[in-house]
Amino acid sequence: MAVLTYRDALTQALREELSRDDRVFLMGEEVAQYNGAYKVSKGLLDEFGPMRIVDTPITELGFAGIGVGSAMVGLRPIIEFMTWNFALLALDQVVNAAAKMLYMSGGQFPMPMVFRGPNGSALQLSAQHSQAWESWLAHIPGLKVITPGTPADAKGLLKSAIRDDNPVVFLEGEMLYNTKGEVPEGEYTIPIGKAEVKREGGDCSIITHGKMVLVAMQVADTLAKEGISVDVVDLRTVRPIDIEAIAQSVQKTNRAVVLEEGWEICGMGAQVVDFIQRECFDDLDAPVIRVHQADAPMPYAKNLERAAKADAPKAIAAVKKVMYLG
Amino acid sequence: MAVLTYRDALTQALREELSRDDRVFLMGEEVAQYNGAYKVSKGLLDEFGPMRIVDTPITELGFAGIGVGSAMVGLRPIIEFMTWNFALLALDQVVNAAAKMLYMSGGQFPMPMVFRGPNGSALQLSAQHSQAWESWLAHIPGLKVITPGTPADAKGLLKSAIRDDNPVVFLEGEMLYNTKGEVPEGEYTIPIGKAEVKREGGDCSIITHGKMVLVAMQVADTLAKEGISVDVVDLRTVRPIDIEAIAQSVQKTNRAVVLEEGWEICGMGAQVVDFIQRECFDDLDAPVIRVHQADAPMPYAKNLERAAKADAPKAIAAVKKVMYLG
Amino acid sequence: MTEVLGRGETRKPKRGMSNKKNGEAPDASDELALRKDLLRSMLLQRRFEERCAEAYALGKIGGFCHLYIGQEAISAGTCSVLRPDDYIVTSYRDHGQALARGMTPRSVMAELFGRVDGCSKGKGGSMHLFDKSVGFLGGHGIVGGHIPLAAGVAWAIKYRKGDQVCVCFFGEAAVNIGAFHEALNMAALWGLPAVFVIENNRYGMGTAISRATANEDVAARAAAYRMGGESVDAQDVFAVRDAMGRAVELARKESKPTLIEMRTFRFMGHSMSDAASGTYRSKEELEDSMKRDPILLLHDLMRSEGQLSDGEFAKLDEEQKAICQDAWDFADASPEPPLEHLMTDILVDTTS
Amino acid sequence: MTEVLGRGETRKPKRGMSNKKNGEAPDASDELALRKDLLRSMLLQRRFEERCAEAYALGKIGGFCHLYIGQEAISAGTCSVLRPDDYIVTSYRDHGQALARGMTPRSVMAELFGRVDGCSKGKGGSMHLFDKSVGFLGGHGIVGGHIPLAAGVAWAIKYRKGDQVCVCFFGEAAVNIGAFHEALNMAALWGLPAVFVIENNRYGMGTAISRATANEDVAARAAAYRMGGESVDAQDVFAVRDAMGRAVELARKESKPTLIEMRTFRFMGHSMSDAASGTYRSKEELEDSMKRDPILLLHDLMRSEGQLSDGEFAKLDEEQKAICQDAWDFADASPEPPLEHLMTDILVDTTS
Ligand SMILES: Cc1ncc(C[n+]2csc(CCOP(=O)(O)OP(=O)(O)O)c2C)c(N)n1
Ligand SMILES: Cc1ncc(C[n+]2csc(CCOP(=O)(O)OP(=O)(O)O)c2C)c(N)n1
Ligand SMILES: [Mg+2]
Ligand SMILES: [Mg+2]
Repeated sequence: MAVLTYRDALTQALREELSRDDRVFLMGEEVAQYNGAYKVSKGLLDEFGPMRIVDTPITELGFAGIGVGSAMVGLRPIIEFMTWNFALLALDQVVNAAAKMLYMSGGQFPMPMVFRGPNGSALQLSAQHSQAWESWLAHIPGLKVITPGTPADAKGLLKSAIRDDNPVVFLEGEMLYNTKGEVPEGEYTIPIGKAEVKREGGDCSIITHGKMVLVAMQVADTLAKEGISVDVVDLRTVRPIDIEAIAQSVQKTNRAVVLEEGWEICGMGAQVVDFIQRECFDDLDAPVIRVHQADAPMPYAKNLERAAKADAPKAIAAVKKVMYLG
Repeated sequence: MAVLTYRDALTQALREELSRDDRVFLMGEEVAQYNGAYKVSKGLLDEFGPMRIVDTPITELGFAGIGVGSAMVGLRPIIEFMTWNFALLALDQVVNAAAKMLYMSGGQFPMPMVFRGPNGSALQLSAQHSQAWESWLAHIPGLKVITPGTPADAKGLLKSAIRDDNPVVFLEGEMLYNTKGEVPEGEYTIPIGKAEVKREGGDCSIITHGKMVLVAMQVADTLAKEGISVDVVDLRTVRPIDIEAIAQSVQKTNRAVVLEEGWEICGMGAQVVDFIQRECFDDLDAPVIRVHQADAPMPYAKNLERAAKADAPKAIAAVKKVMYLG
Repeated sequence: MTEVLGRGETRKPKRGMSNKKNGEAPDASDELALRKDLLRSMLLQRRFEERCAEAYALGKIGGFCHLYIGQEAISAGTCSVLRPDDYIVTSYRDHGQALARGMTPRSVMAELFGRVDGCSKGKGGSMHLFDKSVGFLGGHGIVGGHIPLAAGVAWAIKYRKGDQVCVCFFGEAAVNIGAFHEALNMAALWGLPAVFVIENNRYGMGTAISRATANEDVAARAAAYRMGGESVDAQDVFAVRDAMGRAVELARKESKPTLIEMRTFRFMGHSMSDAASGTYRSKEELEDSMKRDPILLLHDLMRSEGQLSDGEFAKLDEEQKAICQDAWDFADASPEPPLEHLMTDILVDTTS
Repeated sequence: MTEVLGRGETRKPKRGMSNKKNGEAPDASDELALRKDLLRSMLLQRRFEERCAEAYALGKIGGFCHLYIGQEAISAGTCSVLRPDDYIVTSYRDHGQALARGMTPRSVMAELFGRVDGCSKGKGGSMHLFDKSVGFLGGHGIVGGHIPLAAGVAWAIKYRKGDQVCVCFFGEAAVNIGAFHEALNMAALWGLPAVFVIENNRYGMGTAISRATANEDVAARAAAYRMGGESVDAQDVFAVRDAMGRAVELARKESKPTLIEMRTFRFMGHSMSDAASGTYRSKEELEDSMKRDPILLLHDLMRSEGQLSDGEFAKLDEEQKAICQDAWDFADASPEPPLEHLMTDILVDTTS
């Protein structure tokens, strides 16, 4: 297996799918001449030309809608949001148009499209540029929502997303783009909706997704040294959620910590807790504990930002607490 | 006490607060000359004139932002969305501007404003006009989110919302406007963030809010006839949530059903379940069961719409299930 | 860029020139057939929606229902210059356009009744009519939200190097919303084969255009995007045909978009719960506007030129009424959707 | 409505007419003082941001940091015609305007360093500078998102029957987004005392205006809202003063908004991670634009008219550098915010 960055894995997926199907095109701000604000589309303009790799004005609502319209007549747009913070302006098109078109039309108009871009916080970008939207998007029937945490998942799931005939929300991590990992050689895809146990363990489950997968792995490493073995379940897709995988892990460990990047109230973690108490009520030896961002807008100051974010120390404390070691 | 409709209770609250403080104004589509799409602002233009009761073009994003700007310099806008479905277009102003201004400015700019309008589904308005957004809005730090279910709560809480120096989201129910209830005479307010036990019971708790409060009361009536006594906890405010009131009820009944209007995944109910399992882990005799809208866009056809909505029969079945009577 | 006509003037149309063969003069029989067909189309829309009002009163139609009565010349004139493979994207006020485009009255009425034989299986209702077979891409409920969709359809046409055209209808109040602005800029910037049709019936719900729009000359907005703009007396079906004919050709041949203001009237209330007059517009204003009923105008013209006897008109009218009765009966007989349909059409399980 | 100048022409400004007393001719000493003050303001901004670049390289400033270097005549000229009780709302490219408006270099630098003595207590950072005491209302990060805010501030002025003015700055790429369109329509419709200033530095990040905007004559968009529009050579601080002086008066006296295109250049990259030239713009283009450095132009003018010796200029420059060094030292010495601050300023606990 080759070792690639998360960014290069995404670029490979885009290149392969653009080559495979000429109905696929990439549209967004700075995706073409600038090679992408985060260089995910590097080289694609030269390779595929200006009708396939399309720079737009700063009009998230407008070009998201253009993607929807083009999908109604059979194209397969990939709409890039420079970051999901700006996608707030486009949610009407994602939620009221893309997610409902098939239903409102009685099955006549599927939406074979992808909305993608970096989600969540990076470093010191402060309140308006540091938001994680997976819980909002997972709330919406008619969408699929993917949150890959590793280069291999990023590539395999993006390819599946592009081939899927439904509107797929694909949430990347700005802080993940430079992370490296092994990626299978050649053609492969990863099924949407299937979680992966990234680490086997018996003492406690950590259910997580996206950017927090790396954190969970650090936690598992650290705790292993203390003789605590953690089962790390990476949901990978948050809509639909792989309830079975969650249940299997918790039935094994009888303890769970749910780790996510975003805010607490009505976050993904709350939904995972709901599934756990429903499916594993009699298996639980302790209440499920959640780890998430502080319930505040993201501050700019380095020290405050660090304090606000979900991280390994907080997750380690949570694991010890559910194990009554705290 | 006088018996008023939910609509008239809201109109009273608006009139009283407009009279009390001339920094308060109401702005939105059709609020003035048309007396409001749902007549909540009936008569207010004549009474307060066109600078206090302001009709806007169809530009949700724009006039929400105008409200934010005017609040920055000390006015107290009440921004009416004709329905919250359209507010999707304005969420950037609600979330990125109103909710974060105080924090981003280091405490310099409070946002004394209210965003209000009907939320959720009515009758056969189909997919784009039948959405309940409380779980999305409750996710956001920097906001308060209120969901009154009765005329008395609607009046007392709207008055509190208008007087609050923070941005308050106030979610009404189109189907509630014509419902009647006793409303205290004269001046009163209801504290934001306090739940109310609308019915005392010992066998099972129903935790709910907004439009579903009436449904929960029907459920309690019906089950009472079968000798089942239900404790109905009306959250009234979903951000902040009155965790104590939830815990007290569940510690008493040891069983809970969470009833909400909206979709399941990452819905308010999931958050309530999280609080319950955290606060009442050892009190629960059965997993908490949730009742909510079907995980689908809202269909137009009468029979499908009925099947999609959370209602009394579904809630009754849930109560019996948590009581192992089902 | 084509000229922008000021508020007063409107271009005099060549009366009913069928532009099927450019330049070449049409013969008289074509001409008569065209006029009859335009009259038929407008009558069908009118009679159909009269029945809708009736069905709504009986509770057979629910939810929001926005009638097109008074505006039929826009849909009839527009559809008369479109090709079968062209596309239409429109708002919630979509019954008339759906019928003019050739959707069957049966499938539309069944949709309004919320029945399984409706064009959208009863799941969409009045605001969400769709028919892939005639390129009718909805029926959308968020003001302005469908304008970017139309630009996207036009983008797809250009992407495929096709020569179809996408026509987008919306009300005059929609010109103030961001989606309109963003979509028109991109359509002009990229040269997309679209025609953006403002149906200016002078009111957005209860708000007169002058209370919502700083510059009432909405066609002049085209200049902000270096796009052609034009204003048309849309009670005259031939004026509509003429302007749309040119705009559609410009889109088809040169892939250039146009913004057209159709000056029209809504003879009914905004929706079924809104009175036609008395609150925000006077009875006089409404009655004045009704003197310019597009059906009346065409009927008078044909009568004055001896092209249509009263008997012929009555016959044509009866035919449309019969079609609407048939649609009603069909819809009434159609079953409610089976409950399983609640959970279908949310996602497809196919991949490419 | 004031005329819209075409792409080529720009109005010849009366060289540095101080318009504090309308009509009445200013005396020479006023005139010289004004010129010196404009030069000082621009120099302060320039030197300050040069230190920002240095601090960013050292990791003392983090996140996104957008420099204003090259555009200083816009902030200096604008602020020279504003009253202390007027308001400014701007984008993330806000350092220069904050200083020109009179925010202390110390509070700004401390904010950039993320320290507790920053104007926003270190919680906002570069993109979110706020100072209530001088009517500086941010510092906003969503393109176009602050334009409705400015209209709202102007609405509040009108609501209170005040005679202040709200000036809103944004880049040329922001004219394509919906919020711009919605806000300008309402500002014109309601006659709000605002001036909307397009800082046209020709690029939105890496996208040249011609690739994003169908009609590059962005001032002409004013016509879509029946609003006055004008284009200004914004490297000439007097041209800025002149145009802003008239627009501010129109807003103050007649409560009418204006849209002004300030033609300028960004001498640096879009943000610290973006190269000034080489990718989307050529070295030549950048160097050409630098010949029109607003500081250079004013300096040359004053020298040529014998108003400023090289010694005087050097002294003025040294003073600004000293102020910036002081700001740096202050920021460096200021402590990080205490951790409790993470959970403060989320909500206030007051009511009216
Ligand atoms: C974004 C949005 N805001 C508000 C509404 C409610 N609404 C539906 S139609 C309408 C008036 C639209 O008027 P116009 O665009 O002139 O079209 P017309 O109804 O006259 O055909 C309004 C305010 C909506 N559907 N979408
Ligand atoms: C809605 C939104 N989309 C995208 C971005 C990312 N972004 C920040 S600045 C910028 C370019 C803006 O260019 P312009 O308006 O010309 O202002 P300038 O930076 O040149 O001063 C972009 C795309 C954003 N902040 N907000
Ligand atoms: Mg209208
Ligand atoms: Mg720019």
